[in-house]
Amino acid sequence: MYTATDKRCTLSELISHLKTGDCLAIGGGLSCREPMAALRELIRAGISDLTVIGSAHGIDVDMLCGAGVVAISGESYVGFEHDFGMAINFRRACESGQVQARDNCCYTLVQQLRAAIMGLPFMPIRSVQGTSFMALHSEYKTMICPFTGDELVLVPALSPDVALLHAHYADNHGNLYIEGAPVADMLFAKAAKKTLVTVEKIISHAELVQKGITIPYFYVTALCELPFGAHPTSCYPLYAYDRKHTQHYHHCAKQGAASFQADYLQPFVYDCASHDDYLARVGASRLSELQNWQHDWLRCYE
Amino acid sequence: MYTATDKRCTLSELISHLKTGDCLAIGGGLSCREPMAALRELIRAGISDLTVIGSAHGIDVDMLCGAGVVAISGESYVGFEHDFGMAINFRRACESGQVQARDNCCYTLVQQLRAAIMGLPFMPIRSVQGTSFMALHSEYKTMICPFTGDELVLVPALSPDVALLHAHYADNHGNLYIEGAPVADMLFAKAAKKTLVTVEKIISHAELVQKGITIPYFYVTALCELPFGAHPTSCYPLYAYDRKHTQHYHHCAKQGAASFQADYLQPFVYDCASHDDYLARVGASRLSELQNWQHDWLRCYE
Amino acid sequence: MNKCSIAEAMIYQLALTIEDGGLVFHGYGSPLVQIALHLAKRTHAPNIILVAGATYAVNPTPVFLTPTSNDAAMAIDAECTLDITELFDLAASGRMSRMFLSGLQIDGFGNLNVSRLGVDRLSLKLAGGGGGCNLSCDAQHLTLWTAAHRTEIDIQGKRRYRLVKHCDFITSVGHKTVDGKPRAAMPYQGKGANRLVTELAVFDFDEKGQARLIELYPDTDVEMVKTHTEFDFVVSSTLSVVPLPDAGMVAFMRSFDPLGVHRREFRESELKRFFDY
Amino acid sequence: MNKCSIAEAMIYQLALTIEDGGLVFHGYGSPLVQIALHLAKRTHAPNIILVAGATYAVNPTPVFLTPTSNDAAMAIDAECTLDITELFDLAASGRMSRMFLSGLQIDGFGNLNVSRLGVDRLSLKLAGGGGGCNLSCDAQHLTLWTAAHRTEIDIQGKRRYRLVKHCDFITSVGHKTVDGKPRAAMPYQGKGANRLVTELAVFDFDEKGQARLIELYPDTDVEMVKTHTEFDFVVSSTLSVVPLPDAGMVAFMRSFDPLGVHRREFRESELKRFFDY
Repeated sequence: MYTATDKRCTLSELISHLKTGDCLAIGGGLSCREPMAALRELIRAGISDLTVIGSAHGIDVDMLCGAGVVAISGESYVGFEHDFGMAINFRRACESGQVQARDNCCYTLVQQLRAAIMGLPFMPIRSVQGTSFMALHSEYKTMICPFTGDELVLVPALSPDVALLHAHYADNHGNLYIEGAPVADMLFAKAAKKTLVTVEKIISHAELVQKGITIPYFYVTALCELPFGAHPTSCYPLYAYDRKHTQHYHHCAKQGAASFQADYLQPFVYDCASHDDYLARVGASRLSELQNWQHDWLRCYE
Repeated sequence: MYTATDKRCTLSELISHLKTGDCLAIGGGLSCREPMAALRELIRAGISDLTVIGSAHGIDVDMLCGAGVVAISGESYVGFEHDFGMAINFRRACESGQVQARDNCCYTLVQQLRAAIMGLPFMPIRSVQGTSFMALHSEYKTMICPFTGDELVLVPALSPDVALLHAHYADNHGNLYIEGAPVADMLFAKAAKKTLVTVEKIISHAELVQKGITIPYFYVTALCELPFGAHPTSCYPLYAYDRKHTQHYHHCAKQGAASFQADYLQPFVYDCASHDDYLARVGASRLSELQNWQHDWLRCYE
Repeated sequence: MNKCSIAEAMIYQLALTIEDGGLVFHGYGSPLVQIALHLAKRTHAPNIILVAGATYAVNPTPVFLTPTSNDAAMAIDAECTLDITELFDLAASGRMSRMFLSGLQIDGFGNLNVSRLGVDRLSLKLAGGGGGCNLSCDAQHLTLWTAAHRTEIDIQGKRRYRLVKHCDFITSVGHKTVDGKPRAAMPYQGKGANRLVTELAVFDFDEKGQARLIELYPDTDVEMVKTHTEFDFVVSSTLSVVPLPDAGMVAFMRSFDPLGVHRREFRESELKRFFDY
Repeated sequence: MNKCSIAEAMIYQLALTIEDGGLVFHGYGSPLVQIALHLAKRTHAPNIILVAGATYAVNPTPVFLTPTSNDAAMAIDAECTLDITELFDLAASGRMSRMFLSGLQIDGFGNLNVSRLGVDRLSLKLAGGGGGCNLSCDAQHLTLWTAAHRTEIDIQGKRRYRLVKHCDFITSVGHKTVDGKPRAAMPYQGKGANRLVTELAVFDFDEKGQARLIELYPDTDVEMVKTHTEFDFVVSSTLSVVPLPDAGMVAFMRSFDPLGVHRREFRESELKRFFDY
């Protein structure tokens, strides 16, 4: 329970709460509201050997795999859907053995997080048995239900070391407001040992209450204001998904691991000492276009 | 799943979904947002032999006990706190054996409802063991956790036949908006086989979306517009708790079962063919005072 | 005469598997299914509770079909919204009427693989199954589908089947588990797949839980289906040709997907198939 | 010289059991505890996460103390709000720092009864324990309290004890269950009661889990406490007199409860007890 009056800190201070070897739950999902700036900082900070867990992910997990900082993936999906298809870095890392692919399923993950949230050693679940996930996850156990005689699967509690989220607004105390689909962010914040948050804008508590509070302050360890912190993923209604940037990203990944390092990670991660440097590299005019998605939404995808 | 386009009906149609012998979960809590008009109709309709379940209740459960329509109480609290103390009718009915007191505890109830919501036969829980609730509830079972070796209590799923709620606003489709503390209303709506709702006002879907949707339409079986439907409990910010009426209620109950029948149930329940009759009996000036609580809040309690 | 593409005909078959009144869900990365749900809602199944994958928006009116599912454009004008917990709880409690699942491998009992190829060692890592594993057990009914039933012959002269005898990994379950347990012996809420829709044919599942060919497209035949299917299947005695969408439906599908996202499910060669309606 | 009432002195003892920084909860129907939490938050424990029973408002600024807890007046200006599931989950996961519980019967190990009197047959049905059963296991620490420690002698000349040898029913657990299991043998998250505050005395609990007298009020003594306590207890070697609130605290308590709701916990005769501070 985090009760400091003022949770604000710099991006590097925020990321200093994360350690090599940690189990990391990344907020957002697919092309939406990924804490990308914090992930770039994590890579720059040399943190590695991470276990990542989550449901539907894309560039976030793929970039971490491409940077070589992931040891185990417990995600249920990592890909670019029908936009760009396979997550190339993720796939390469799994196939080479660099990343151990311990795939999970969405509801199994939900129930494991809930067990942690409720202080239970496990949650029962009807599904999963009969699939190959049982062999992949030897930590799952089964029991005969004393009420029905049914065989149930018991999935153990999962408490990530760190939940890393990107929110729209926060107050100094760490109360958060997230707009649109919350994905698993609330579950992560409640289940994790620490919750680290980047936020588009810090506003007064009174203004935040007007919007509504999505996640109460006491789950939040530390907080960093970082406009465009989700770029190139979206943070509607503030800005749309940067499909062109993602296309470039995917193209670099496709050229091979070395090209991805040289042509994407070098310019957009390693060479950017700060988030401002990154935004400058992306360019103000591009950012302005993304903010003005409502003028011609279809154009974002052309 | 209830998908009718227009869920609106009369109060007697609403209550016709409830049957003698049903397990009933009543929304709201203590002096707040109890579906009192629907409970009065239920008594008039001659429905009886109910099992009531819930967490913190007062006049709602007490009135049903006073009317002799409850067979089993699975509540965790029935009383009037420091306002009027004991729930006289409830106590009398339990002590006479008319009502079987199968008290529950708040979180045990939450976990039993959650089991129903998740389609599980039970939920594990750490607490309860070591208390007399284990003997009172022979349906609870225990297990040794295969992960930790701890002994856990397994509490069975609880799916009420009917959840009876009072909400602030709804649209025709049954989407609901509830303001302030939701108590267990959402759990009840999700766990119950049918959800019956009285509502202060039915508004357009567009207006409802502006306020926010607390409970999606497909949980809602039927819907009846009934201004002041929670009276004498509160429905802030629309109206305050009618403490004077509740004082009169409690006074009648204190005089004995016969007095309660003659002096409270007769005039305020049996003699009121409709909710409008009831409101007329309470009086427009009194209702207007309750609407204007913000002028002098303290006065509501003097 | 008007023509619809194989993609549009196939989307229509998916839509036809939806009964009115229940909760129907599409996952992410499923443009055919996304269009099929919205088509069904606007035609024969107006009362479905349509839940969009990724955003969990209920009964939205998407601006246009985006190639990435978690875009606000897909959630516009939602009647209400759920979240990941509520949607999966509804399924787990038996209240999801139908879900749609695809896979890189589909066996004759409806088991699917979308996790990985390679039995002894990982030879191809796929994106993963999302919630399909759980929902294949929990949803009342499943529609299985693939737009890549037709096999190609690889350099070694071997066919790489989509409809296989055995999956390398079971991401989601069909009517019989790989160790031979029938679905009825499992504590699942759902009854499993009752349709498998491909770009060559439509199957149902017989009382033994095995895929049975029930419909062909105007340009396919039983032999062709057999050639491209590794598992054995029975042919229904009432084998027929799929119904085709009408002009209004086709117009809706085209306006709903101005970017043609759904076409990315198909090989270019398939998209040359058109049917008169 | 300023004077505080026994009620105010007792509320202060309750407040003193609160450590700064944790999540602290008061249930419904607990005016003494409600005032104690707000007093603590305004004095030595400004960083507690104060959660109000019934409304689940976090850090509210009540307009005044209402005699019924689920009143919007109690939730005003809440920093944020929880609901019944989130609050109890926080406790169940070991994240509730302290909870306050009372009972019509309290035994020497801190077991409480607030459900019913009568062992063989129900002789008095009480309101019930709310969430006390669960929270007595889950909350990290408990403060037990009663404002009716002093016994009266009934018509048969018998004392009806509040602090009893044996409870008729165990609503919530103490340091040893009735079948003799120590708390440490149970899978609870919480460590149990470390204070029992009454209008006559303050107890802590020794290493055996038994109530031990540690503090008296200026007008009580050990003999008096023994007279009104059915269970046996040890007297601490460092027995002292309770600290008293200061003028600011007393002023706060009075302004917070203009209706004097907290006085309803006490017999009229007790409320004549005042202490100079």
